[in-house]
Amino acid sequence: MASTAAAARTELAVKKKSKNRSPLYQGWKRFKRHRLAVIGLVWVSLFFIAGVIGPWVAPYDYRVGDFLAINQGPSLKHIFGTDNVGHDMFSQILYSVRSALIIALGATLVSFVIGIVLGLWAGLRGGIADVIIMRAVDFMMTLPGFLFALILVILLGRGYWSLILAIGIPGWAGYARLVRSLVLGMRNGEMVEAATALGASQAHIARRYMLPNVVGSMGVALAFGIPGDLVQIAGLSIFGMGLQPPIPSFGNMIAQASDNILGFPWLLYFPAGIFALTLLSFLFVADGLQEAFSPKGGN
Amino acid sequence: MAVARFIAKRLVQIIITLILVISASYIMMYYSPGGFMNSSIMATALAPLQGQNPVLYHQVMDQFESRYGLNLPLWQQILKYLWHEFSFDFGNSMQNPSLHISAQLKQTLPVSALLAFGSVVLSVVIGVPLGIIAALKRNTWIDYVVSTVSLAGQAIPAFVLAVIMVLLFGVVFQGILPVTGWGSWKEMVLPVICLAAGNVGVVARYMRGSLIETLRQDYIRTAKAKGVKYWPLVFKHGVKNSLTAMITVIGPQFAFTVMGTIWVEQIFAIPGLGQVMQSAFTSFDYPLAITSVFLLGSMIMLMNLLVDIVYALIDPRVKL
Amino acid sequence: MSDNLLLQVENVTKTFRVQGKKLHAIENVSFALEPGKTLGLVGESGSGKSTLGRLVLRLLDSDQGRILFNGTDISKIKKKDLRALRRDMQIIFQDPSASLNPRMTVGDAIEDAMEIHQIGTKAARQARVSELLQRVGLPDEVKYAYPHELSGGQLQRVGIARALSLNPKLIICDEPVSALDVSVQVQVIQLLRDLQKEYNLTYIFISHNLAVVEYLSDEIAVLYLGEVVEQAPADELFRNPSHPYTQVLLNSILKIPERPEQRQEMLSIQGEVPSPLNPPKGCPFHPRCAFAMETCRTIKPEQRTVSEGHFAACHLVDQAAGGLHR
Amino acid sequence: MGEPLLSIDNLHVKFARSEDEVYAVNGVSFSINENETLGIVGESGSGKSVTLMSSIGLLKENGTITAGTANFQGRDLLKMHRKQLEDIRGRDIGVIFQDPMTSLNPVMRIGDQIMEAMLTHHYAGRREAYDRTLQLMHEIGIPDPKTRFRSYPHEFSGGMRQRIMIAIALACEPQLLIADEPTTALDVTVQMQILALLQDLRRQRGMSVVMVTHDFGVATNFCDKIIVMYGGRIMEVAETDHFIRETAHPYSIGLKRSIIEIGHKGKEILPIPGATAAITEEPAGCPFAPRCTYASARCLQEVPELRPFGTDHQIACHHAEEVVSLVR
Repeated sequence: MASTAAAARTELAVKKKSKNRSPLYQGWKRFKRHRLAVIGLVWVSLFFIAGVIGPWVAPYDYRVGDFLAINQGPSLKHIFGTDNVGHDMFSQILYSVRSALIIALGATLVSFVIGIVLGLWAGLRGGIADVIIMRAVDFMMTLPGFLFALILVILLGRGYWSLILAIGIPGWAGYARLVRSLVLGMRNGEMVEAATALGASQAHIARRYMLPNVVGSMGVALAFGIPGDLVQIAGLSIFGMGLQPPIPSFGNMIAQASDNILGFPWLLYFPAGIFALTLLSFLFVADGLQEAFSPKGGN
Repeated sequence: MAVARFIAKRLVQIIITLILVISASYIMMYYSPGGFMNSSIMATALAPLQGQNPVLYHQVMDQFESRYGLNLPLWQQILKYLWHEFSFDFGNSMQNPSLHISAQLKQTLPVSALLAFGSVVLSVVIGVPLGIIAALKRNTWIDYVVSTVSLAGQAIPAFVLAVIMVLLFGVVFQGILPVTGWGSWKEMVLPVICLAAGNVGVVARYMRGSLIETLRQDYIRTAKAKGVKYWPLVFKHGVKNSLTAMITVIGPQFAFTVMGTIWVEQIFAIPGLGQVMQSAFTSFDYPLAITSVFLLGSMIMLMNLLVDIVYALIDPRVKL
Repeated sequence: MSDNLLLQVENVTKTFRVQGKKLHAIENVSFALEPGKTLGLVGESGSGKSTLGRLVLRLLDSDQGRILFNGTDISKIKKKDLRALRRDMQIIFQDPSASLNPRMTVGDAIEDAMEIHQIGTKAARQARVSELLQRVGLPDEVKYAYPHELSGGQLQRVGIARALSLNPKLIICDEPVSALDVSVQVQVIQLLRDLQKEYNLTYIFISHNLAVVEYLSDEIAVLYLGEVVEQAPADELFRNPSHPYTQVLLNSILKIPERPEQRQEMLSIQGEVPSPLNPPKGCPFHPRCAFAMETCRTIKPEQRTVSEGHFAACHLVDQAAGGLHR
Repeated sequence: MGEPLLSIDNLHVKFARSEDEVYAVNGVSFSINENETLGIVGESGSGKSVTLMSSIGLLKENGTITAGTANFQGRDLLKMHRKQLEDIRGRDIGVIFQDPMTSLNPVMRIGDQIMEAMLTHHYAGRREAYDRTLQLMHEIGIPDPKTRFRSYPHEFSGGMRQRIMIAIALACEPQLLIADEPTTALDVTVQMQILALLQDLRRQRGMSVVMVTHDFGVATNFCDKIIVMYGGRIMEVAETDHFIRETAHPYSIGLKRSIIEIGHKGKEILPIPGATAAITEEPAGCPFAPRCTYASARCLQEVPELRPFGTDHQIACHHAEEVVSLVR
């Protein structure tokens, strides 16, 4: 018996317990190699910080319009210039970051929660529940979420909460389908079979076996989801169904800019530029996460 | 033939989905606070008349309600309405009752369909080769550029790009391409480019991903062992297999693009379905809104059906 | 047959629904197992040997038949009481890395089994993990490693340690060594044999490798298309194979010749294993059997005794002659 | 025996991994003669498959050939341009791979996949290639070739797909067939069918076959000559009869002793201690030394070269003579 222990020892050079061997750390190492993802992460964090402290830092109150300085180009007083009512564009953008974040995160959360619940239910329970939920997913997938959002906005109105629900509710199908496929893949796999053989309850299996292996893919889905919702919010405003002015939002600013683009182009540069850069950063972060947690790349 | 049976099954599914969508929208609008679907709008508009000449007021109201069948019980209203929708008799717009909806949509639907279809075709025609090049030249600067550009394309929404286009071709390069209106093919160029920008990225990234994955498969090594030359290997074995994965992306992309047309039409002032829908929704004109949802939905679902059939033709493992 | 049987499987049948058609995975299988003994389940892919293993553990529910473990019919009891019984029955898989959670260290994976059944305190469990790792021949530091850092042989030892952690009575070994290199294979097989002696474990050893099954098993059952075509004590089966399929199996195995003139000719039987979606009528092997007669095509042969404890499902088994007339 | 068909000399292959490098092949030399079946045996990681795959240009992306030559019909395959190699692969050298389930193109008819080699090498016109494909399909045992020509791989079993692989490899009547673990993924009865088919086809065509396998039983019964490889080097080369009568290398002996066969019940099996580990530094001395019970200091520093050991038998071990006397 001793010979096998000795033999096993020679093959194995296992270092002491250290955090730098966990799959999470391996994932982070792969994420860091994706330079654009890191830059994206920096911008996204800035965007979040702006969202939180924005209103206190903003030089001007978004409601106050300086009638003497209507439609001025970028200047020391107004670094991003002013719009046709004299609002300082820089402050407007800072406020819009907050409103965009609140709605986008809220909507993504709503879609995510509904998606996870229904996805897990369909994946774990199977049978009719699975069939019904999957038909519902197909139904939601046939028409673009934006259409449902429009109808919901009419029903619920254009306040923060109604916009969160309007964009959030139609967005659940993607997350549900992803969770269901992940759960189904694992449920028939040997890892869950082995845990069941150990006598683990379904709750224990879901918590300790399924969840840790789902988090990665969910993170990627969320990272793609948030920019999607940002676009939906702006899209609603362009359509005239978004946040009602005077609450500043990227959609309204871009819509306003497009009306008098020929005269005052800077009205477009800053809001559209920052908005696009933010979307791009989210996508880079998502791309980096995919690289870090992609099943093809191993864990 | 299996394909015919498959199409019939799918058409039934589409019809059921449409019925559900329209009934759901109808019910939602009926109970929506804006008095959207009952005659309250007309009642408020005619309130002064009620005071002066109640008889005339009631006559107009009855005539209005019967015209739109508002006095029937709800489920009957829905059935009647569904019957009209599916027989393409869309009735009249509520906002300006004289205007016949189907006439209005006859000119606008083809415009949006053309824009959406054009942009999907463009994104495939450009996206697929880009994806192939990026996959073959993996981890070189070409791959880096294509991946970054396609991500950027995805990041800039159609409406932002549209405004930039208006600025560029309206101010800087004035006169080369018309920035508003609709008529010859010239007006189509800019909007289609704006719509396709996002899609090209998605198509290219998917194509790149699935081709890289396919070229790692064992049957590619078998083809090499047969002495198959480089390009036939890449196309006959590599691309053919990865097309199936890529096609599944086209369906949802078409739905996404159709939404894009609404915004782009507004910025480029193109008389498409988007414009009609926008005014219908903002002014609570329910017949026009529901009909546009009906048309848009069927257009997207028919496109998805087309994608599934093409997928089944390419991949023999898929039994219809 | 002594009565203190650990496991009795009686007329178990299992079918799956596949695209609307019925797949006959297991057809009316019966066997019994005494404590401390090993039953070898041999058969090619599609024979249903893995499905049978999972039926015994109630990871799959059988359509009919009884499975008595220590006297209780586990195919009928509710899921909740089944969990208590799980402590006594465990399983080892062919691909150990697929059965371990990639996000859990090896130590946690072994400890999790005890945590599920709230055995002992945290410290007691940690000690038990070290003891188990040492027992299966792995150094103690392995408990900090993640599955992707270990070799196939080491992962299989972790799988065994985890199965042992609950002091089970029965362990199903589903092709435990097929994916390992030759030199590592032997080490794991010896480990399994030593553990059986030390803890009086009962094994059901599933494999397509007849030699390994012979080496470890006291009794062997040969499966073809979901049915047990022959069952006998190990040495009896190899000395006197009495079912045409068992004979074909034995002749198809290429041994390293002792002497040059013993090199085997490549002679093979015709045909392929029929699809379990529509198994042939009568004896499942008749389409490929050299001795097939008209009765074989219509009537399904029942188990006939060849000698004490040796059964074969073949019309040609002539009880008197003690096996097939060649 | 004429001039050897393929002779590989001093082949070295390295693989670059994210953190380190793996020395897969560390100086391998052997040759294959006409109308001969050579068995290359070894555990995983021994470099047996890499040796052959690199010689015909099928090396994975992260692999590089750092030294050596591979002469085939007077030309060095390793120095050839991709286009020239493409002409040889499929026409003069056929290849069969291990896993039939993934080695065929799922969206291409099997008839076309067999015909493709012939058309690529202009071996025959389209009409003649079609007839030849049907004939080949019949020869390898596919029922009703005319209709099955249009079937797709997913409609066949593992055994049938391996037969199709053989038809693809033999389409242009190659002189050499490389079989990389052709029956490892198959059941034992199906394995016998495939080996029987390969043997008949080989005898009819006088074709040379190189069989790469980890299964000693398959090698010693199917092949005329055996090469045992470990850690990217050749340990022993012998005619099969000599190999059976007297295996001389400690690794081959240890391996034969550790294989469980029918009739070994109750016999004590001695496993070789430890396991094969990837070589990540410049190899010095005999690769098997760390696990060899007869290893001496010399084995650790000096690489044992292949040297004759009786007729038709070569060995790469400093202490072969002592080992054999101890074991006899």
